Amino acid sequence: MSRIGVFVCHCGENISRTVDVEAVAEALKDHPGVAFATDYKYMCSDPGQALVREAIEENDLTGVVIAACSPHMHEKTFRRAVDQAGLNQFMCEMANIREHCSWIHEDRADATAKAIDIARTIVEKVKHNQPLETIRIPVTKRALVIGGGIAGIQAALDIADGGHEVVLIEKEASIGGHMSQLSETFPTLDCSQCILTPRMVEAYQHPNIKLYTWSEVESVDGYIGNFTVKIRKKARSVNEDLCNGCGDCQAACPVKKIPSEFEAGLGKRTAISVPFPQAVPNIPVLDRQNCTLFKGRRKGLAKEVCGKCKEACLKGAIDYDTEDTFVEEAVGAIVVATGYKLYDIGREQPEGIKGYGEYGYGEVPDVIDGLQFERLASASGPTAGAILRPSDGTEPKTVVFVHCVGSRDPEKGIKYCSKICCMYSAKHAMLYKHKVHDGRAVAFYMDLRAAGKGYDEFSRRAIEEDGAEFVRGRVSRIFRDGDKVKVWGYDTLNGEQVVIDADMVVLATAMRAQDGIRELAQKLSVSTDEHGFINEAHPKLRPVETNTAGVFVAGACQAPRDIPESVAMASATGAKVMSLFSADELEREPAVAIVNENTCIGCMRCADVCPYGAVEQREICAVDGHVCGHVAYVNPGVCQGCGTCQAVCLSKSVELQTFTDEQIYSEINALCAWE
Amino acid sequence: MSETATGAKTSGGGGGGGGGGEITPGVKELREIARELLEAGDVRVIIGWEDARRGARPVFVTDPAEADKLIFDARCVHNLVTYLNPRRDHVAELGKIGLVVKGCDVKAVAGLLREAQLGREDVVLIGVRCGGVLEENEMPAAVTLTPDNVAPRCYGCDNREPALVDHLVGEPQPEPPRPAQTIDERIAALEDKPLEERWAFWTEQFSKCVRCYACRQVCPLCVCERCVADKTRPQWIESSPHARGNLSWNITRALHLAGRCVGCGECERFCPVGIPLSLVNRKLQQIVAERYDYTVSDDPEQVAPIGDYRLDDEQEFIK
Amino acid sequence: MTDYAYYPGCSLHGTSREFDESLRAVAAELGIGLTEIRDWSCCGASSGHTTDHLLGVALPARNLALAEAQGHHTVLAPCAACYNRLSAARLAIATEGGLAQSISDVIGQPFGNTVQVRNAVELLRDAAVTIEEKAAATLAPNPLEGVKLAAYYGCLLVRPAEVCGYDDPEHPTSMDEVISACGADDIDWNMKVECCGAAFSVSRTSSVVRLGRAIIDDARAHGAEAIVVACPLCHSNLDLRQKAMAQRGEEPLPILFVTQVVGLALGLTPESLGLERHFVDTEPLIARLVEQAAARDAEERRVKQEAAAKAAERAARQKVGAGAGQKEGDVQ
Amino acid sequence: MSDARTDFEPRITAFVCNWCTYTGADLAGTSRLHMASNVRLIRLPCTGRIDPLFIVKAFERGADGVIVSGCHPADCHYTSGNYHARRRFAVFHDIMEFIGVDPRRMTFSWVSASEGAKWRDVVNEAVTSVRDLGPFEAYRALAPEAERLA
Repeated sequence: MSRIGVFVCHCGENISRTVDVEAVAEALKDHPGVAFATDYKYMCSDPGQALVREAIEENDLTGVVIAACSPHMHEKTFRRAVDQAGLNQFMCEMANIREHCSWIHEDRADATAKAIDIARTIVEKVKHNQPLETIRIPVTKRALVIGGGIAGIQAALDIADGGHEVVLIEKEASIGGHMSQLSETFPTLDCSQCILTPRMVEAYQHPNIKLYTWSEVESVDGYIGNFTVKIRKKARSVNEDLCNGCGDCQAACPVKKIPSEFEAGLGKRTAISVPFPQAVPNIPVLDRQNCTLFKGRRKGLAKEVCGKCKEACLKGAIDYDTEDTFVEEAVGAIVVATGYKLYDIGREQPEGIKGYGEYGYGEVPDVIDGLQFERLASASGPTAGAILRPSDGTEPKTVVFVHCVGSRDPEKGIKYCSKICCMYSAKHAMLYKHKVHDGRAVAFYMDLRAAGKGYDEFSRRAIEEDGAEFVRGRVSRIFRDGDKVKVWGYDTLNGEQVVIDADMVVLATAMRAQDGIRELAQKLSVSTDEHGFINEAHPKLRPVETNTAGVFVAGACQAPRDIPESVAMASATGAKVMSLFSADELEREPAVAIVNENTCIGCMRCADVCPYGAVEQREICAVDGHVCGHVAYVNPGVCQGCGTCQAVCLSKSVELQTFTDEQIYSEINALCAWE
Repeated sequence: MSETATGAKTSGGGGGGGGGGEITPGVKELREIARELLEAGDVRVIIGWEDARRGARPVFVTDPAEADKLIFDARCVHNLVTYLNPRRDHVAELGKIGLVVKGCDVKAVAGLLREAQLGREDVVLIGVRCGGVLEENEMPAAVTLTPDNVAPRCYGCDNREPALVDHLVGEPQPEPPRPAQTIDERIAALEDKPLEERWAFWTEQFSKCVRCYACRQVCPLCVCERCVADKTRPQWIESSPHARGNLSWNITRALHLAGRCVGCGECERFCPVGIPLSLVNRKLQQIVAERYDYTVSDDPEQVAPIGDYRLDDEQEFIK
Repeated sequence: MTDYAYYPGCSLHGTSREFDESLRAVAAELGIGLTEIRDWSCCGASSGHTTDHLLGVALPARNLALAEAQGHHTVLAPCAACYNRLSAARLAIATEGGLAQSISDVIGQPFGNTVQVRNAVELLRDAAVTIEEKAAATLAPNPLEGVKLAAYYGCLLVRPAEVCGYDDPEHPTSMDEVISACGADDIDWNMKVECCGAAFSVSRTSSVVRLGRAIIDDARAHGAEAIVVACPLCHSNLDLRQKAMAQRGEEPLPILFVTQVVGLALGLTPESLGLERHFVDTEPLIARLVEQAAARDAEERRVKQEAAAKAAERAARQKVGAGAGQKEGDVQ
Repeated sequence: MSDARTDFEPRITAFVCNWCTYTGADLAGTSRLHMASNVRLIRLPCTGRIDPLFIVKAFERGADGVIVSGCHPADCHYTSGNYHARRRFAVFHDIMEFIGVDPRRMTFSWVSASEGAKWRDVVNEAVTSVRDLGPFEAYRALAPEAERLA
């Protein structure tokens, strides 16, 4: 026989104004199973909570009902109080007689009657509450960071410095990402390589960081605290343990004319190569698509047609027959930092994007994009930092910079703002003027968006000190005119057309989500927005979390981001991961479904409807040990407690704790006590 | 029909001897296959129909010599798939089963496969091409189907060439005749009546229920070990046979079959008090067909409508 | 056979009769039915809409209403200006509240704004496949094979996007598709959508000449042998004023209507396409093209014959070989 | 609301999801939106948890009407519970109507956490329409003899 205590709150006058709280307490006193009932001015106050604790001890109550405000308001408060009194916290429930009664009714009689019903209903529920323990899930204190750009590196370093192992995977041959391609960075103009390279090395040498380059995520299983990640190590053809990065193979390789991805096509590379001199790790990858030997193999030639790199390698590190291999890593948290790609306006455009044929990109050699200019301006670039135009290698005397190519243009491109272009175009203009003093830099912009510490000062400097001409307006057409590049634009401030005979044009093309991001998101069961950027859990309050617990997001894979933002996000994910790892076990409300194996027939209908894939099929064995059937099993770590499985279970063999059939049945029954 | 009818007559004569008429090639084929399966030991028992004095009835054939007992004609109304129901583990104990099935019955097998209650390898299915069955199986010999004696559910049968079976015997059969009143027509007639009359009709029907649960026991798809109706704590469905509990039971039975019922009509045929359950079952089929464009088939891969959803499902009834 | 309500507009009945003639001829070839709207009236371009918005919408609306009343679903308006006005009117009526009512009051007849409006380029682009097939099927060698043509869209055909919308307003390709369907080579050039200034053809001739020259020079610079247009104004302007536009000593560049180009590909006679009506003589160009085509054709035939001869020889040799094989077989 | 009272006040049981409708009802409270007092809520984690048997039982126990309410499509806290509920209740709604239960006794609605006002309207509409229908005597009449005498 349960002994339940009912505590009716006045909430000052919020409840007692319309509900006769004494009457409620009185009525409940006589309710079967109620051992104690009283009313009090403020139940949530310390004396109020004390009242509950004392009552529990004095009347050794088996359950507690607080008739007060919404459980969303104070359930935790009172459960804590009950817990302190030595009663299991889940034996306490709240009857909402404020939001759902006193505040929405005027007639005192009606309100009081309703309040009594509500209290009774909850009393009936509590009669069937079970003492429960909060669920504890073990946490694997290792993190996976996907993407070795600045965001990924930062996140990995923060977590590793916090004393936890990190698995950092990068799909390219070297970490560094786009930042390693940049010349100098706004607003301070410090050399990108100079600030990044040390970080790359640090990450590489960090005892807590396990680095996989030339690798990709194959599959992800499990849940927060307990992920299993399958990683595909793409065939490198170079033994990473033997290679000492001497570069002899590169020198020996006869295929030297391959456009270098790192140089954005402005430089050349060999078939076996490290993407750039400062690559980390400094271990080459053999590009089988372009390698003579593999071309020969594809043709099915009997003997190998090349092998120079293998001959050249004194360490014998080169192996033409390596294949993709797979490794599994157990981690407790995942940080996604896959970054962005540049909107390639010249080539085929995906659904919904028209492209800019009229800008001549791809046809006019001296029309280049932002990354290409970065390479031109970079001391380690193909021109050793000299600004020379691709077509004839001469120094351009007039350079036009076009903002918002693709961005903020729903008609043809993408509707969002790529955020970094205003700043890097200003930087480009500045860098150009620093290198070509007698040159003319003209930038066409829509709006100058320089919101950021020192950003506006920076763009002003480009204009005022370095004399870059900023024209507010769009460019309608760019085309070749002899050895010039004609740019037709419109100056909306002066209201006149502008025609510029430029030597080179730099298009500030939009930032786009990386290829394959949707597939990755699927593997991680996180969602992406219409543009393929990963959705954060809450745009304001949970910016680096995703809607899948244990998966976090940093940098430009979430939205266009500049370096400081990416780094900040990365450190934020670091902090999130650390706090997740701060406990050995995760605590969760025990609102999870439990299967009755005696009556379950294993139809797995529950598995069909589970939004979290928490239901597994489990074999059951007879006494003699042979498998005699299968039943459903709900993984408490994954179950979030929606109870959909229970509603579809024909034989009623699933019970959702804290909302069991018995509890609900009793609530429904209680309602027939209406007078 | 006449062919099967005559075929049945002879087998009615017993062992295919007397009776005068000849056995249909279909039945001959059926017996051949059954015999081979038993002889080869591919199956331990063949479950089919045999001829009995008062009509066709289920038979378990374990001896190849007795394969000639097997018949098929319009009197073979029973859905033998009920013997595959996991609740009947005593049948499973006989060993691997060879089952004779009509097109409608096969759908129930698909249902069991769909719900992981049966392995395809656990059973050999011998399909019989069927031209419809009688509403009432208790006839000394099969007679030609007429609008008055045909089982209404056979009208518009959509599985006359079952795909799921291992063997398919008999020649293609003519369409079953249109019954005097189709089930859909009866439903339409009922729906033309005002709510009060419908309520009166059904509560009257359900109040007859004696809670023998024959409908449940015979249903090939009522697979639960412990039926919700037998569950206490809480007892959602009052067990004593009074109008209120009966209503809960019948609503629950219906909902549990939504999107699953294959319309074999056995529940109604077995109901000792004659509750027109096929009206409810058919109505359910209409609902899922209209709302979710779903018609139960004999494809085990088919995704059942309940337990599935589309983002743009109709919700005209929701505020 | 698809049927269209045909709205020629003033130009196609007057200064640009060859556009009308060539369009009808080509349509007939392609199995497209054109029924001229009975009692059609001026679309109002450009004076109408520059004077008064309601008038600017009412004038085209009247013609659309007629088409609607005469049971048509789609109106074909070849003149870029007409096309633009008719489309603009549809958009305005569809989007501006209350306009629909006041319009049917003004034009004094009900109007459901149900008829679509299309231009000649749109029409031909969608028929590109048919054009290609038919061009291939014609007996005479296709004179357009490989000739460099510059597709010139001008302003009203593709802009503004919300009015036209069937092609990219800044970098259209529809006419290029038609040209390449004709077997010709649609060159990539820069003045596709630049204004030719036709509106000022009379009032400010000097600027018109300047604008026109830019277009013609660029086309020539990219190797065009003719410019293809789909707008009577563009045509008359570039055609009529070319003497003034062309630099000294330059051969003038023929200006062809897209329908005439298609007509040539389909093997229609220059006369039937009104090609003799232009100020810049098209005769030399066509003569040259036909000549080249004939030469190409002859060459091809020669090559074929040689190939055939070779094949025959080979076959003969094989026969002998096979015969030999036979004998051996017999011996055994 | 005993039978003695001539003017009939319906009893309505509401099954609501914890995240949207229950919170929306809280909002109605905090915004002091007055509404009919005939509705009693039963809080559930999700509409996906709601079994038609709950409704049947509510009628058995003397409810004159029921309300089922949860998150709008795409807003489900558990991503898809409400979609499953939608199908379940579509079938339930249709079959109940088929056996002669007036659909106006069963209100289904989507009420988000921010729709306090909508919740008030749902409640008031449900109460008015059930009031017009009168008490669900037809169902109570099914009760066994003994119970009815008691």
